[in-house]
Amino acid sequence: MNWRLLLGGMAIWALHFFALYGIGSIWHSGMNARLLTGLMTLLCLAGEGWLLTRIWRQSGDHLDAWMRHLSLTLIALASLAILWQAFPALLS
Amino acid sequence: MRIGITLILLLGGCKPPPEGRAAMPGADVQRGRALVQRTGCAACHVIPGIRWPQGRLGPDLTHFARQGMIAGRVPNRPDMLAAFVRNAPALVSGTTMPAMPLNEGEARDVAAYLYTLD
Amino acid sequence: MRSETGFDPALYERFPTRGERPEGELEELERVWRAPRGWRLLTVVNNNYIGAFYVGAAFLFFLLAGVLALFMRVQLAWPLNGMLPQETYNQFFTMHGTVMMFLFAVPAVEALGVLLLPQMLAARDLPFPRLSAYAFWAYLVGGLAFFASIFVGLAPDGGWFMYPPYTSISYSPGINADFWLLGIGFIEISAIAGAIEIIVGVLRTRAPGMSLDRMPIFAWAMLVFAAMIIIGFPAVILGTLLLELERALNWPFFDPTRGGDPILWQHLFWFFGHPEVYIIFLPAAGLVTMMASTLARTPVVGYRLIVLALVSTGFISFGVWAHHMFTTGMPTLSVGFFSAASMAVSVPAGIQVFSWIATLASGRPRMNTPTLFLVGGIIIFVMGGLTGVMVALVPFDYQAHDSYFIVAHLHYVLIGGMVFPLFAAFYHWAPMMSRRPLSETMGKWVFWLMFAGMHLTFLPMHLTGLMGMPRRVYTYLPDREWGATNLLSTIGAGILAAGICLFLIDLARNFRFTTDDDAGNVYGGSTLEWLPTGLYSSRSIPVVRSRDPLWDDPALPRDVEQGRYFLPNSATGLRETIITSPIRAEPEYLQIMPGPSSWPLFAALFTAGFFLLLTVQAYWPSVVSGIAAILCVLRWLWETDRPVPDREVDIGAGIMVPTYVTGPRTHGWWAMMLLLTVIGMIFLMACFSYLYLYGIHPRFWVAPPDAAWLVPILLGNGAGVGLAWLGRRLLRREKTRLWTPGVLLMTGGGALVAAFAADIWSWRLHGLSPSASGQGATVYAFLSLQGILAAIVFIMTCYMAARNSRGLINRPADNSYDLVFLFAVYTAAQGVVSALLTRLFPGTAF
Amino acid sequence: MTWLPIFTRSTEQALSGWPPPVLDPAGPFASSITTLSWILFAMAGAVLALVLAALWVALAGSQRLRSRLGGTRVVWLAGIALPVVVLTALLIYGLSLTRTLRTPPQPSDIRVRVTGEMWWWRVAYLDRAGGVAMMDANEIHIPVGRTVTVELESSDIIHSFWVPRLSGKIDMVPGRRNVLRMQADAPGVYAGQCAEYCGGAHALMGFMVVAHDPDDYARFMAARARPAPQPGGQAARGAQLFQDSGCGACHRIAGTEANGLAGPDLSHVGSRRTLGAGILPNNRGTMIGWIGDPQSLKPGNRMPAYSTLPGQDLTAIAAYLETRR
Repeated sequence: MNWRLLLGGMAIWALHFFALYGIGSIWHSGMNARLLTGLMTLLCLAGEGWLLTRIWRQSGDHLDAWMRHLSLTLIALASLAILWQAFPALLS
Repeated sequence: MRIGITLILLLGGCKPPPEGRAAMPGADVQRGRALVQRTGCAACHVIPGIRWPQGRLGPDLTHFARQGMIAGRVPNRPDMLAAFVRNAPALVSGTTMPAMPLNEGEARDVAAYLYTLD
Repeated sequence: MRSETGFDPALYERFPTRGERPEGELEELERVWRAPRGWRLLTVVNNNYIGAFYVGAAFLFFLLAGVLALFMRVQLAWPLNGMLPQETYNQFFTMHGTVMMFLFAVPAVEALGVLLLPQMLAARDLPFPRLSAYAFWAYLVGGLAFFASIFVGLAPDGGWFMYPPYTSISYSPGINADFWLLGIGFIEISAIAGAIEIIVGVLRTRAPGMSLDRMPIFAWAMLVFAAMIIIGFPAVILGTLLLELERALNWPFFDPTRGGDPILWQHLFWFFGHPEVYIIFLPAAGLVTMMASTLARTPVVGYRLIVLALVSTGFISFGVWAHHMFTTGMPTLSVGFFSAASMAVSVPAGIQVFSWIATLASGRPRMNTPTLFLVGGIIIFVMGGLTGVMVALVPFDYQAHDSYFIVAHLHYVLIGGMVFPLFAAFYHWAPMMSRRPLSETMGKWVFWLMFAGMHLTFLPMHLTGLMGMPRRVYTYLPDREWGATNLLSTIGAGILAAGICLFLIDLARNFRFTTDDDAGNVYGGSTLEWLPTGLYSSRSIPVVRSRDPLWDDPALPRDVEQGRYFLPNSATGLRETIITSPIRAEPEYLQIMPGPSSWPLFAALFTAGFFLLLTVQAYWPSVVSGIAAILCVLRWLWETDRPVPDREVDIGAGIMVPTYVTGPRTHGWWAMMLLLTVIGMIFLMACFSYLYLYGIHPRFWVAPPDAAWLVPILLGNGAGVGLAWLGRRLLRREKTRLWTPGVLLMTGGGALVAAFAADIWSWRLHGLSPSASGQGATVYAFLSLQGILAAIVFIMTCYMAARNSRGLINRPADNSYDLVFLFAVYTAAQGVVSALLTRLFPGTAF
Repeated sequence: MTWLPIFTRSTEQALSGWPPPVLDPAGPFASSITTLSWILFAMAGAVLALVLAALWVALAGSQRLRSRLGGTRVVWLAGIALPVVVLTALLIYGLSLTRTLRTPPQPSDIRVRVTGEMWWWRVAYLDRAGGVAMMDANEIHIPVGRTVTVELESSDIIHSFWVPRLSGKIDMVPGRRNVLRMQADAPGVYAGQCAEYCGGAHALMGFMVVAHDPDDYARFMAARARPAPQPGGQAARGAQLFQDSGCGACHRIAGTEANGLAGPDLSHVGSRRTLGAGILPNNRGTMIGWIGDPQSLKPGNRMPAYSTLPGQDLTAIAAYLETRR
């Protein structure tokens, strides 16, 4: 386990958030914004999924197991936040 | 009980009976106060008991009843005061105090109220 | 067991060692770490002293800002009260917010970090003791001078958020606003210095074996806290810089008539300002977690979930800044994003609250003073959090925003999330540095007065807000029915103040500062700060084998005190600590630490002088003071990074580690990378401002200078990096002339300055004036940043050349040289990126 | 004592202060927020009760209850699952309500442009084409039952437009034009206030919205459209004094030479309910006091004092302004 895997889930959330902020600032609303938001959300959720499979396969001693669990919960929380983040565009 | 009576007497002693010059038969202090509010006197005068506004264009009326003169020129008497609040410029030319939209009875009420400011 | 650095974990089995320790070891440790006495105490750098000073100073500012609040409450007690005139009230509420946030809350938790972290991690000191001293003195002197402005009517009156255009020169012509901008800008520098220190301290100076999953929660919290400062504070540093430039030089960053935008300030301010709330809350939450475990005598329930909460808060809190701006008319979609992120950030808070409750439930909590403050704080914080969820919903915020409802909300969050935990911590950790613990009886009185006063003050404010009373009003008219609730709030404030006064009495009666014969482990804590300690921290540095080492190994304090663990002596006869690896905390090398010095103190005084003289527009004295500050810093650095005679030393049980290490493994390298992250964030925020202003007002923009100008800029920056790199290579060659690397580095620094000159020259020739438009202002802001960096690089390269000529450079590699090299590489990169950005985007297309 | 007995709330309400304006909406935009508010208060009450109960059990409960509470399962259920469910529901509700409130202006809306000034409100009634039909200050007249689009601008620094009983607030930002929609369902006077700190006299920057029955509104607007009568007698002298004293440099009065734009438009000042941006009742005394020494009534405002004018002159000017209805 390393730092990149540990913080990866949240880093993808940050990427998603700032991408959506950019999309919202440029297009304000309308079809473009919604399409791009949807696309970005799918991509980022896929990214979380990919990270999940990588971490799932890790093994090691007590510390590795601990970090693995931590990373997985971080991914879960980040995915939830990503989903919520997409609501404003997708529900309109 | 006795102490209470003494206290009441003492308190009564603090407030002397109205002097002759401030006696205004028939005038209604409560109505005067309402008129003071309605016409906005407090926009220019600090008047005790009126929190807002508290203008400072005209003199502070906190101890108005104790004042010897009105606007420094006219003796502070009921008839004079009633006339002054109705039409100050007619009594004191060049005063900043404007004529107020009050009738004679109302002016007496206002004057009576002003004499409660001791 | 795996290894991170190649260190064999089996070596830990050698501890605790057996056999007698040699005579005189402890005496030597005491001699090496002895604090200076008398007036020389001002030169002290040890964390026990600096941490205590720091906590004391922060608490002083808490009291000062609290007194301002009392004045405000009396003024608002009834309608049209005339105690504070309008201008005075406006200055009071500005100072109350500013002092509480910048001079109390952040420094207080940072101070606790300085005081507690080395003990919890069983390090001898924080990795950069002189930097802590500098940060503390800068903060104290700057803070006091800033606060004094209120006595002469020069205090800022623009609110702690300082929104332009009200704070621009047209509407705030006095120097009041400059006091804020320069004073706070300066104190932020101190906060960042502390944050760098804390990150390196937590990641690199933990006791051997204290892997990430065994770290005290407070260390995790401080790690996230410091990282958030590194990311968040640069935004407000840039913001204050831009606003000061607008005020002093008429560069229109925030002036909509010339292509600026007042909302840009709000973005920059709240990008710092909201994470700031979590910056304040997280360390306090870390303390709550540790105290809950200690007071209930049970391990933390949900340790991993709490770490999850801390880390995720660190991220998500950067996605909520604009929920302070719901009413500014942002696009509906953007408003929704920030609302969603505000929801997401409350999940980690819920995790922490229920972990605390579960921890208390799984043990047997005693109802002593710290427990009362802990539980009271949780209740208050939950109430603030719930109103926080309310205002995170945009429609509700349309009503609640900028009303007294928000005043109630934020005080619930900050008092429950930070002030009550802090008081709990005062009672809990006082025995660690006082001969006597604080009084339990008085403590309970303090708690109940503060708890009742707090609710009486702020609970009615929710209603006052719903009644329509806006914030930041110096008075209100009688007809609005706001009188009754306001009177209650004022009475409550008096009760709260009475509680704090009682605490001061308790402090005066029972607190007796000491570093070695303290009252000890009164509450039965499980972590390493409760080991017997002196100024050198613990006698030996234990191997950590669990999360609660003092509970799991009752023999530990005795073994540690008898020197049966790592570093029972001073291996080199100097101050030193073990640098360990970031994840598994395996010993890597021995760091030699600097001792007391007056130069950090002088550097801080002159830095403060520079900013304060600038504020009162004494420009030449200010420049002199600034140069003096730079010279003091160089003088303090001059004594550091010296060659060490023993290449390797025994740090206990025959385990040998090097004493001088270079490259990415060193603590210095880490600190430099963090500093560059800060500067990089400032630059990133400048890029955001540039793009943002283009997005708002493209019609003000003109075409950039000819792209051919990029050639000298790229060449100059490239040459600078190349020469510095060459010098670094030549260090490795034994045969090189002694002075060559220094001269090469200095020439490289010169090349960077030349590249900067070409950049600024091109814009001047092009005729774009910085006061012409938002474009001109931001382009020249980029140039200003680049100019500052290039000047710093040049000074550093001259300093290295001077060191080189005195033979103070280590071969084949030297840490100071590496750090200057890193800085130069960053400067060149930023120069290239800013030159490309301003020329290629939007280019000629608009 | 109530100095501005002009808000349409009954005496009992005024005495108790309940319900507070935010929870006492007078139009659809505000009442949708009120509904949300009650839901949020209920949610907060329930969660707080849950936390308090859990704390009680943790500190003083029986061993059996405490052991059930003291594990990570509680954190997962109460600290994660519960908030996620509640917050998801609230988020969806909040977002859809935001969209309703932020619906762009409709062509059928009545349009008013309000400009924030230090420390008063410039009001311009707009016609269909967006041209200025009538100027006024510190008071907005609207018909009941019609949605009003308020265009918010600022001429100096940031202010915020807030009428708690009619809608939420939106800021007035220099260089931008924000839009807020509001509607009153009952005739009455609704107090408004600047909500964004704007220095100096921010505390005394009020205004009011007056909602009329449709017929009343039509009559009101028609009356305003008629040219004001020629002042006679004392008022005529006041008109002359108004001009001679330079009042027209800052104030505009429609149909006269006074065309200043620095201060509030006085074309209809005689019919306004308040003076000094919602802080004083409008009568002869306050008008004279305001002209004579505005700084003692609203410190820091931009109106210079005319304390050197004698009483007759102040009276005459006040009498003239009273005719401008």
